[in-house]
Amino acid sequence: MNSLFPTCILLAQAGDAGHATSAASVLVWASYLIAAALFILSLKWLSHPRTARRGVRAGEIGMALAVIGTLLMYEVVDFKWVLIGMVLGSLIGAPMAIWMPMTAVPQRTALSHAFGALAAALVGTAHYYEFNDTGRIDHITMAILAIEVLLGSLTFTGSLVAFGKLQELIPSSVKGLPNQNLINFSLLGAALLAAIWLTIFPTHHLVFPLLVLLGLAFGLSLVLPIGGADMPTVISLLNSYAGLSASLMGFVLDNYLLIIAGALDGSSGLILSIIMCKAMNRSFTNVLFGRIDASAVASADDVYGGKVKSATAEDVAMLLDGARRVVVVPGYGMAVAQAQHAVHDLFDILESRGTEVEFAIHPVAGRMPGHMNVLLAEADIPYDKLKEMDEINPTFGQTDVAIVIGANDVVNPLAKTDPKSPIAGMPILNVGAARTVVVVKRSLSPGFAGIPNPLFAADNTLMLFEDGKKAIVDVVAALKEAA
Amino acid sequence: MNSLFPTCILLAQAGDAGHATSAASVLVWASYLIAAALFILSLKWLSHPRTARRGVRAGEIGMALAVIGTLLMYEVVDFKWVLIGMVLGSLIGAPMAIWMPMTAVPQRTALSHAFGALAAALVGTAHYYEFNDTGRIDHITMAILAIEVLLGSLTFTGSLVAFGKLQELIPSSVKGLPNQNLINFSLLGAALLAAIWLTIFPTHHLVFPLLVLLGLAFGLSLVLPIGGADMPTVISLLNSYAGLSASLMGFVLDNYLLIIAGALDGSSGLILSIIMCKAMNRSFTNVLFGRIDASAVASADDVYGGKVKSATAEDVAMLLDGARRVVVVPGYGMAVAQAQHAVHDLFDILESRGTEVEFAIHPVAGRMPGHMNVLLAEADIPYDKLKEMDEINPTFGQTDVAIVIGANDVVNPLAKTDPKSPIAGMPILNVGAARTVVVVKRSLSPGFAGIPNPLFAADNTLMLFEDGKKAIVDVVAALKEAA
Amino acid sequence: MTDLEPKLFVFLLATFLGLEVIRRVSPLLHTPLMSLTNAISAIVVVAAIQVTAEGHSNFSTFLGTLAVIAATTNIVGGFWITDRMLKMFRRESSRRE
Amino acid sequence: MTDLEPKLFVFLLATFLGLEVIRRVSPLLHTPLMSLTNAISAIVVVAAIQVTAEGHSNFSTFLGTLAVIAATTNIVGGFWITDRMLKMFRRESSRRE
Ligand SMILES: NC(=O)c1ccc[n+]([C@@H]2O[C@H](COP(=O)([O-])OP(=O)(O)OC[C@H]3O[C@@H](n4cnc5c(N)ncnc54)[C@H](OP(=O)(O)O)[C@@H]3O)[C@@H](O)[C@H]2O)c1
Ligand SMILES: NC(=O)c1ccc[n+]([C@@H]2O[C@H](COP(=O)([O-])OP(=O)(O)OC[C@H]3O[C@@H](n4cnc5c(N)ncnc54)[C@H](OP(=O)(O)O)[C@@H]3O)[C@@H](O)[C@H]2O)c1
Repeated sequence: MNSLFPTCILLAQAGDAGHATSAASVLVWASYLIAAALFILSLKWLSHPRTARRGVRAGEIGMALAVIGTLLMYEVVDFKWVLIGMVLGSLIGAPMAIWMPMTAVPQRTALSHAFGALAAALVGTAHYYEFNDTGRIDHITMAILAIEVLLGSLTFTGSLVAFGKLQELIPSSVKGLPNQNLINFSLLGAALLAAIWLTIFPTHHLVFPLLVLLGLAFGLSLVLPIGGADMPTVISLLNSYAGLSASLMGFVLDNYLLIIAGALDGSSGLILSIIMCKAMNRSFTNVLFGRIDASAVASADDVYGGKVKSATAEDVAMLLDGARRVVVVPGYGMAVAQAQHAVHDLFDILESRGTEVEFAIHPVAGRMPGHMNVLLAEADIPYDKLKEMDEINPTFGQTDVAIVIGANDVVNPLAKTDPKSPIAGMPILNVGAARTVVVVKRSLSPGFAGIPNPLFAADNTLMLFEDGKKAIVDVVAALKEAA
Repeated sequence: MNSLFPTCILLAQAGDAGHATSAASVLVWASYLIAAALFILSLKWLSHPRTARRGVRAGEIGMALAVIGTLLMYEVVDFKWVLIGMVLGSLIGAPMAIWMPMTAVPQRTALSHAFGALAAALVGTAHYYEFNDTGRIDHITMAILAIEVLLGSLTFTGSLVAFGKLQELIPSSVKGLPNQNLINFSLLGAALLAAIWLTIFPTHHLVFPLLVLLGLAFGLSLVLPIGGADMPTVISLLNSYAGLSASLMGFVLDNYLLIIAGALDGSSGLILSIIMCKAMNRSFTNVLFGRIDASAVASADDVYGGKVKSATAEDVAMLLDGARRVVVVPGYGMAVAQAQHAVHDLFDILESRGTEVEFAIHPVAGRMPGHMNVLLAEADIPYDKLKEMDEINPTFGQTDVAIVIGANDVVNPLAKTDPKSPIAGMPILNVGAARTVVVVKRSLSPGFAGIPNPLFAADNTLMLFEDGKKAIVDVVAALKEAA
Repeated sequence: MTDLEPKLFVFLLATFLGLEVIRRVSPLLHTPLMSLTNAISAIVVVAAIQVTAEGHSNFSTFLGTLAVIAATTNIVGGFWITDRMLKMFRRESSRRE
Repeated sequence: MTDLEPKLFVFLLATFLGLEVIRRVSPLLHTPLMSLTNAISAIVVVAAIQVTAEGHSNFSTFLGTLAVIAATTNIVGGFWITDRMLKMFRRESSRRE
């Protein structure tokens, strides 16, 4: 090490800490260090319901520490705008948190990714022009910054579209143009070119807005044509992009806490999307660029033609009366119908009569990972009654009645039988093995995969055509008077 | 960030890389980065026997990369001595690796910790004087360096003693002086004082050798009085010190790979010692500073007095003949007697007669974690027959014969019954629940805890007084002719 | 930007750690997981604060303020909703607190 | 020594990661684990090489060379023995290779 070195370090430290003194800067990164540890613990504790809430506390404390540490760094400067921003942010965030119904969780997640990505993109942009003025931007920094902003902006629009679709602001009918993929690739290509250009000529500051625009456009055209059923996967993917972009910003700002938090966020997004793809037997490329060709889909008439038997709430009540073991299979429809509380009543009354009741949770039931668990937990159903697919599938054989509430694709036997169907190979809950299957939905219309479901025409299946909530309420009522 | 900053960084980089060009230095840390990733994967893959060997490969490749990268850094300098050192090292290491009997693994581990610590201490020392000449050593660096060297030197002597005891070069009779703990604490205190002194006056280079000496002395006086049975725990503790010291060296040398590898090593040592302490129901302090007071130990006569029944190999063969389920409980004695291959023959002949044979592995059977597993694996016994304590304990009830081969403390019921005994509260294999228990050992002499074992006097226990290997060979022979 | 080396090491380790830790999260809690990681990654707020406070130009102050708003929204919303969800999970035995 | 910050972060992460990963190692393999981590931590050899090669004084060259010897012993011995042990582990089904 050469003798110039230590002096440089001091400067470097001061540099790290912007306008702050070296001492203050140590305080700051010390707080960041602790925050990083707390964030990690937070995720470790989340692994089990018993410790999960402690995890949230840890995360909150870490966040508070980091923010306070940062504010300390700028005693001198007036941060009127910082405070204004934080107040406004809280005013937007709090109501969302308080009044948002649990059924809106998927949309909310998408929206928050949009916000996160927006913040990343904005900060990146600000830094570019800042550097640019002072003319201090080397090629490596520029390259990282460019990728950071690109990821940020495409995640922003992408997540917004996802939000729009889940919130049904954008009709899910919106499908891609014939040569959608071509468009996507050319947009992406152009964006990358712009990024490379900036890396070589960091000072060409007119290319920068172009980069941002291309990123935004790519995000739009990538997500717009994707079917609602694939949204959750896309959301998780975007989640990992948002994380990566935060991490890259950490690179640019010499902020290790940012690098870590971003990496943690990114890996969670990655893992969740992998889990979902596995559970749907799809590949990333297939989710992002694959289009389902309607031709392959068998027509509903062949499947259902006169074979569908429908039943009344009373019939179902009678079935349940005799049942020793009942398995409830919730799906997206339960969320739409907000039927979880009615389901809880059903659960209570059956348990009170000594019937064994369990819930079969398919990894991709609903519209996001763990969606059904949250709804049922909201309805105060103990989580040890919620069984994962692999655990419950073998038990359908000893099940008297399987009640499918607003689930469709996740119980569609075509996944096993028809290799050409869009859900071919997706592992399903084989409710068919139960003595009797009761399917609660409003009509024979398909689920998100848009295909008919032979289960509805099976001999041991009874359809209860009704809104999920009303149907269950009626069944419970019927059970009560029967008693 | 101030404008001086980037230039400093370049200098810093060059600085990092010693005499090398910045470009070369990038090559070096790139190789370190990959090496770090490979080391992590190596440990991940070790978690299961199926992938374990891949783990070793990953580790080797990582190591090769790092070494090559480092050598690259010094094309210019002649590194005659480096090569000489590496050749000599290989000449010492290879024979050890090839000819070392598996039973010597514990000693070998202790010895290698000694080597690792030695290397750390030497490098630390070299750096101190180097810095000292050039007068470029700040207080923080000095503090870290001091701790690093202290840990290194105490681990060196400590591990050597551990080696000596396990190799029985040092009689395990060597116990501590009456006021051993006082001595230890004063040595440690003095060492810490020296460290602090150096931190305040880094240039007082005469204090440095003092620090080293105190470290060496402390290592000696800490480990010398510790009983053999506690050695493994101590070894693991020293292991974590060695790791920590390597990590600290990484701090001093700006070498992140060293920081990571050291931290990984340290945490493994820590976890293993925690596991062992749990399995022996001991605390660290108790292991390090607790002395077993002989008074508490019940006299052998009360325990055994005329109640011990001994048997011949033929008797045992007859027992096994009728048995449907046999559980073998190996202990340190099996290692001493090198009886594992004989045990394998016993396993084969019993299995061939349709007898169910399983092995009960106590977490601290033998003299190091996993000791028994390695020996039995060496004897080609499939690892799915090796059951952990919690798994096998409930099954002793349905076991016809439990054969205890050279195990003692880990099957000593006193752990449950006598709260004053040195192993009180240590979870044990309750072989007593088996229809008949056969104990193979040479005499009634105690195990490492030095206490008698009521099991040997139990009604359903037969003693086979014989060297472990000979005993099993005889039993197998008897079984053969019986057939 | 200071030199790349330490950052790549930190990124490498954090990613490995993230994958390790998150793989262990029970599927039961995947939704809370999403919102928690999301809240955590809202740590970009510190960068936003930096930009705003340093305020080299009105432009960057403006962008910074927007960023602060967006990030704070995620912090407040993220942690709060996660906690709301987790409060609901209860075992058979223990009653909901 | 360059500044402390990145190093503490790296140390923090590496320790967490180490604890996570090693807690998952099956007890079956605790002995190989010991010798493998030991071999890995023999990475101090790079530091030893540095000292020796830079050779600021005969003294440090001497210490360095000793360190290289010690570390190399662990590398060669450590990996080799670990592999020797692991070779021996086999499941009922698969025969030993
Ligand atoms: N969970 C995830 O993370 C995730 C991720 C990626 C993709 N997906 C996709 O999402 C789908 C989830 O499958 P799923 O079986 O849960 O749902 P689904 O296949 O989308 O089917 C939902 C069904 O619920 C019924 N429904 C809607 N509103 C209802 C109401 N108010 N009352 C009663 N029924 C109602 C609908 O039939 P009616 O209109 O006739 O009532 C529809 O058939 C799968 O295709 C999966 O691949 C999920
Ligand atoms: N494994 C670990 O990681 C670890 C860690 C810390 C402490 N320890 C301690 O180590 C001890 C391990 O318990 P253990 O039951 O395995 O062993 P043990 O309690 O030390 O007893 C070993 C027995 O083997 C017998 N033996 C010795 N050589 C023999 C030979 N050639 N043939 C037949 N028998 C022979 C001895 O009796 P004879 O002399 O009469 O033959 C002795 O009683 C425990 O006290 C444990 O706490 C282990």
